[in-house]
Amino acid sequence: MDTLLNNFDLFTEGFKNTLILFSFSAIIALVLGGVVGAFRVSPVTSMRAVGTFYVNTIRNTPLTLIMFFCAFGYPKLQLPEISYMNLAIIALSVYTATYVAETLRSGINTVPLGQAEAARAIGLPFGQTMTLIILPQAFRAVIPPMMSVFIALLKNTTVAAGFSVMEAGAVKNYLSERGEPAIVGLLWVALVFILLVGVLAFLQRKLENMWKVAR
Amino acid sequence: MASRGYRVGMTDSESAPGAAQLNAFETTSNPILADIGKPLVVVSGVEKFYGEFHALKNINLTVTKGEVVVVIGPSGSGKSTLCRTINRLETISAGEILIDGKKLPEEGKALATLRADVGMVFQSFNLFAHKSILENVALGPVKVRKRQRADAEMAARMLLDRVGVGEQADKMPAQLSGGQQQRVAIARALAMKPKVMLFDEPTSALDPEMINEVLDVMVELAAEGMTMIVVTHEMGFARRAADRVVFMAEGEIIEEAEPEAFFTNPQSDRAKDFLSKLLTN
Amino acid sequence: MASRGYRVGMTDSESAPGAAQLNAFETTSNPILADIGKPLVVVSGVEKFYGEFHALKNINLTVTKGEVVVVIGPSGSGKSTLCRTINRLETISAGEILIDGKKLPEEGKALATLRADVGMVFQSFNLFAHKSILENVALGPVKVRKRQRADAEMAARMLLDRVGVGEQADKMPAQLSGGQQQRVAIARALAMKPKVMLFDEPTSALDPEMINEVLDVMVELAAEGMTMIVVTHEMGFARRAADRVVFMAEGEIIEEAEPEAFFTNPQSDRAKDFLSKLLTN
Amino acid sequence: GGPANDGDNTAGDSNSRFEVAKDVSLSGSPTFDAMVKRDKVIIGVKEDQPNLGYRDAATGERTGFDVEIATWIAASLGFGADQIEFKAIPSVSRESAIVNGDIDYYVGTYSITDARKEQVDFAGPYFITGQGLLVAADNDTIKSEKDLKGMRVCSATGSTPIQNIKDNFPDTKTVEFDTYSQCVEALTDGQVDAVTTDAAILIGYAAQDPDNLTVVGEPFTVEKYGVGLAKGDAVLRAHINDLFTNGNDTWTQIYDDTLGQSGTKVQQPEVDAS
Amino acid sequence: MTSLLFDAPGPRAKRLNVLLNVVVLALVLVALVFVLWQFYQTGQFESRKWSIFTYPLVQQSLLRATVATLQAFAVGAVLSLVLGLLLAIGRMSAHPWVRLPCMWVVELFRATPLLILMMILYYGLPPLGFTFITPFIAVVTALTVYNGAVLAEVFRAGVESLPSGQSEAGYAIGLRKSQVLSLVLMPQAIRAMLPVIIAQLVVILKDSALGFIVTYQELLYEAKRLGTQVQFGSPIIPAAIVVGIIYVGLCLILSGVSTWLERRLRRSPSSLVHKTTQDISQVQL
Ligand SMILES: Nc1ncnc2c1ncn2[C@@H]1O[C@H](COP(=O)(O)OP(=O)(O)OP(=O)(O)O)[C@@H](O)[C@H]1O
Ligand SMILES: Nc1ncnc2c1ncn2[C@@H]1O[C@H](COP(=O)(O)OP(=O)(O)OP(=O)(O)O)[C@@H](O)[C@H]1O
Ligand SMILES: [Mg+2]
Ligand SMILES: [Mg+2]
Repeated sequence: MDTLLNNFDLFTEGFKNTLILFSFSAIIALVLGGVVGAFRVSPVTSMRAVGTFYVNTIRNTPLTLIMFFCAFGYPKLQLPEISYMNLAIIALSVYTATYVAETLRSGINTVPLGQAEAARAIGLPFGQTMTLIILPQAFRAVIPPMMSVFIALLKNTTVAAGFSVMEAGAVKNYLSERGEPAIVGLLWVALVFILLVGVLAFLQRKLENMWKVAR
Repeated sequence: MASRGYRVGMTDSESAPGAAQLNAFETTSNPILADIGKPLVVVSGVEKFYGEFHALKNINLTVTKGEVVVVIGPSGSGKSTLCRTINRLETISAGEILIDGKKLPEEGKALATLRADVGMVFQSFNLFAHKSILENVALGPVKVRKRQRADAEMAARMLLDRVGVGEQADKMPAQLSGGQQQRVAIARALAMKPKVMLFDEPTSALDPEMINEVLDVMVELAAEGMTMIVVTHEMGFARRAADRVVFMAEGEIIEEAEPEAFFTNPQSDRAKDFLSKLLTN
Repeated sequence: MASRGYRVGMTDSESAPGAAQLNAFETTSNPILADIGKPLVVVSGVEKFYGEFHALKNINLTVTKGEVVVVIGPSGSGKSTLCRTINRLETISAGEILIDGKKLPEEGKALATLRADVGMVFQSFNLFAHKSILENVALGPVKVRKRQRADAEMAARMLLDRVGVGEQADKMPAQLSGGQQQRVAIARALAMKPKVMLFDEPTSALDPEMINEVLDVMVELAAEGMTMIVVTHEMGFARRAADRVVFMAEGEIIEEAEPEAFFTNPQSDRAKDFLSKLLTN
Repeated sequence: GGPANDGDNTAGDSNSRFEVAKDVSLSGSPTFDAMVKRDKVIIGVKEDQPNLGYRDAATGERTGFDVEIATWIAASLGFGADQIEFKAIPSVSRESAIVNGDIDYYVGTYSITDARKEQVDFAGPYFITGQGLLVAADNDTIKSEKDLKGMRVCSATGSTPIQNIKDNFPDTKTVEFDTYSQCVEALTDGQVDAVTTDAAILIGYAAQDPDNLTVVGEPFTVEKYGVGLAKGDAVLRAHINDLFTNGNDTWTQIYDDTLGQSGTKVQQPEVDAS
Repeated sequence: MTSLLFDAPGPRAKRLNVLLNVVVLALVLVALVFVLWQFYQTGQFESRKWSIFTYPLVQQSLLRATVATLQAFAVGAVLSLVLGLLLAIGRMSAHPWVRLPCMWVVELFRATPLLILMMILYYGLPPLGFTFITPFIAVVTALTVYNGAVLAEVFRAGVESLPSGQSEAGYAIGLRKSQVLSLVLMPQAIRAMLPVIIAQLVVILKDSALGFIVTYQELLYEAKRLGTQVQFGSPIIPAAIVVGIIYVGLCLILSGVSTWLERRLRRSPSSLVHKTTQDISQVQL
């Protein structure tokens, strides 16, 4: 407890940055993933190919390597300067977007074939079939797995600790500079993560029950 | 795979594209009887391939206004496929389909408009799971026919009453029994005031006691003069309501006849075999 | 919710726990006829709740050796539930079930042993999807009855021949038609040499052409003296094979009678209503 | 050790200068017992600090002042160059590597501090330097530590200099990586304005890339480099301290061959036996 | 997949598709040219930066790093599968004193970031006297407990995805609970969840890259070391590209194995091809 109280500044600073990383990455990943997901289910071959290529390469690359590229590779390209925090957000977003895209895609796949056919059979055009019938149902099916994606994102923010972002995963380094035992700080960090994940999981269950489409 | 121009079966009349723009079925009144007998659905020389697999082989079929055609045949014979090509849920590989004298459009608004004129009832009901019963029925009229929501809902309630599920209007589909869901699905199709109704095994996913409540609605619809194409195994329905029975096997129309003639005296061996299997018990 | 001690229906004989340890059904020979008439399954005062919902209400039913009892009733009336309580796939809230004079064990080895003596055939076949047909049938004898694999497979092949799917022994379940799968399921149950067989709507998931091939196997089994409890909507089967028809509605046994008597002259209004719904078409 | 240790033995004949002691016995030193048992000494070093602890990725050759000191100690313990396994350990995991017994001792710009003494023991010091600043050669604004206000300063995670910056230069933004080379990369890429750590290290880098990098100002702290040892191994500690104290001109030779090439003259420090 | 969302295209739709194809390809081309140009301009294609990979020693060390990565992966994968199976069986136990602890273990380890687990093992435990913990042990143990917990849930979801009739049919022929689990449910659950299981194995392979933070000298560690070699012009981008290709290659091989297995299973009728597999797959990153 002393470790926590004496170094409260470190913990608050660390988790504040964790939450910043988390929320910005989540939003960007959602938008980017939505676009990629749309590409993935598009009837246009080249769009599907681009979507598939993006998902397959990024998903098969460790997040750590993507962050490595962003933190050390990007600055070498003499493009506009970006802070390490923002580079970490970019890496997390690019990585998480692939999972968002796949979740959206499988969410659409959970809507039974018959739903789209029935919509077409009463004369709804493509746009309305999507907006009135498919997406509202897919959206509900997507919520639980999407929350899992966000839970994973939350945990993945710790990887930024290796790339000069002072977030929860880096608290241990600062603590050991202050001569605190690593284990105590790490256990506190783990505990806070377990709580945060618990909150998200609770939310997930709540939303799932609220939105479930009875079939 | 162009249509080779010869016909199988008995309905060889070529379509006579008519000016009949009246809705064949009004939910509140009986159909205009004047048009009865004009060809409404004309399927000619239709071929369908799934990759290598030849699912429909030179299908020719004409359904006239007010006619009720029952399609039977063993599993996998292409009954569903035929039914679904008629509102282009499946594309065809060759041949032509005319609805009320007009060629089936290939896409876009024209196709959507045509589909609105062709009601379809599926084996698995396919009610929109996230919308209430009332919304299911009113959705088409509001979004496709651009009717006022209030009007559409009023009409929907009347239709639901007619098929006997008026009480359930505000429930969700999952809360209804299969028989009730299927009757809602019929109401949903009727709400579009279609010229022809397609039924693809509408009772085969139902518990036995519920089969009749759905068949009763269909019999009534037939009696009121609706043009219907019905894929079903219910021989009782075929006997009571069909004008014609079409027997399919392996993607071909093997036999067409009046129900009594077909059931008592099938011509082909395959039909005999099929019927004997069905009727022994 | 203790059993309230009164009985509905006609089979009021209390179970007479017998020493009959002989298998009622030998796959190779006819059953020992000497035991015929002794109570084999005795259900008394059984109540079943799902939460608040009262699914079975004071059920009393005795099935004697060699008897074939058909259970009918509308959907949700508790037929499946009753069937499943008899080998404790569902627990009961009150009452007692005796099989061959012994109380149904609650768990563990004793329960497993009892279940091996009660064959069950499900609506959806439930063949083990990852095992071949032969393995499906031989699994029970090898793992439960501890027979040699070679012996068990030989016996399994004979049983498969008997139900007419001997050719398919080395295929996987998914490669068989529904009718064939259900016959395998019957063979799988028979392989355990059960004292009684439970059938829960064995034909209602089948395509119409396949129903008879399954019913034929069941009729034959009945003729050979197997004790059977059959939930079914197939009135033809009930007429041909049943010794007694039990009619259930809303969790209660409403009526029990010989098939002819029941179908021609049902006593209760609910049975009349139900039969009229089934038979109109 | 881990299965994929990078322990190439030092190549080259610079090591042959240390006479390998024979029949060494250090009774009461568990670390030494472990070395003898495996007939090999495992030394933690840096491998990305030119002229201090450096490993040429292409040739595998390890060079630098710390490497020489480490080899000298090994020789005094009876282990020749072919019995040394070097292991690169970044600053942040030095304590755990020692505590875990992954390495026998650590020679790599390891400043002696009280906080670290809680976990490990130090022999030495064997070198004294102070914190300095490395900036881009064309940087006109930073001339000494007084100009750090508002600047982005990089150093290694868990190192003394970064802690010093945080404590005494609160208006400075800190950036941390686990090796100094990454900081130097960040400096050349313009992601940071200065790299700070011990001047000895910075000089090594500046000497590698004199066109782009330069060391500015005077050292503004005092850092004493020690040899990191498992806590409680007083026998080994005393042995190394003796070596440093009675090594005659070996130390000076090592210095002249490595860091001394930069031109700076330095005296060998007194060991702190307390 | 697409047949669900889109009508079979008519002539106009086909023309639109062609147009969109052209536009997308053009955009991709532009993006590609921009990136390559930027690489070229900043000297990323200079031979000096790539020549480092021509040295045998460098190639050897890359190979060694690849082996280190694969070692951590292989040991972690096997142990995770075993642990996952045990935890899954434990969680499905009828006895609360088995079920509850298993449940807690699964929930706790799933909620803790893998990196924090590794740090606890490598930095946290040794001062308490657990001095045997090498980077390898830390990496493998963390991978095992984390992925074991995840896999436990996968196995459980697999069992729960099976139609309840499968277990009932097992009970009905007199099998005991353990027999039903081992003879009927688990074999089918593993088949049904195979794609998810392999996806999780890919995760293990990727997560082994976190090992560099606890100084496990695997591929990423090597990339960092090579990337900061000043005499080769700090070839960080070349190193990242090389290591990236190795990772993507390894993961693709694994995913390829998965697709191959899946296709084989789908072709052989022995498996229930569960449409739901994808839905139940808990996405783990
Ligand atoms: N999308 C498809 N791709 C490939 N083959 C298909 C497809 N849809 C149907 N088929 C095949 O076409 C044939 C005809 O199918 P169809 O569904 O029309 O038969 P059916 O007569 O309706 O049978 P059932 O009574 O079982 O519904 C079958 O052999 C089926 O396997
Ligand atoms: N596990 C359960 N939990 C709650 N209610 C249940 C459960 N199983 C069955 N019920 C309810 O118990 C009642 C009897 O079900 P049962 O399946 O026995 O009916 P049934 O007569 O076999 O009907 P069907 O002909 O549709 O198979 C139904 O109302 C059903 O909803
Ligand atoms: Mg069909
Ligand atoms: Mg039932």
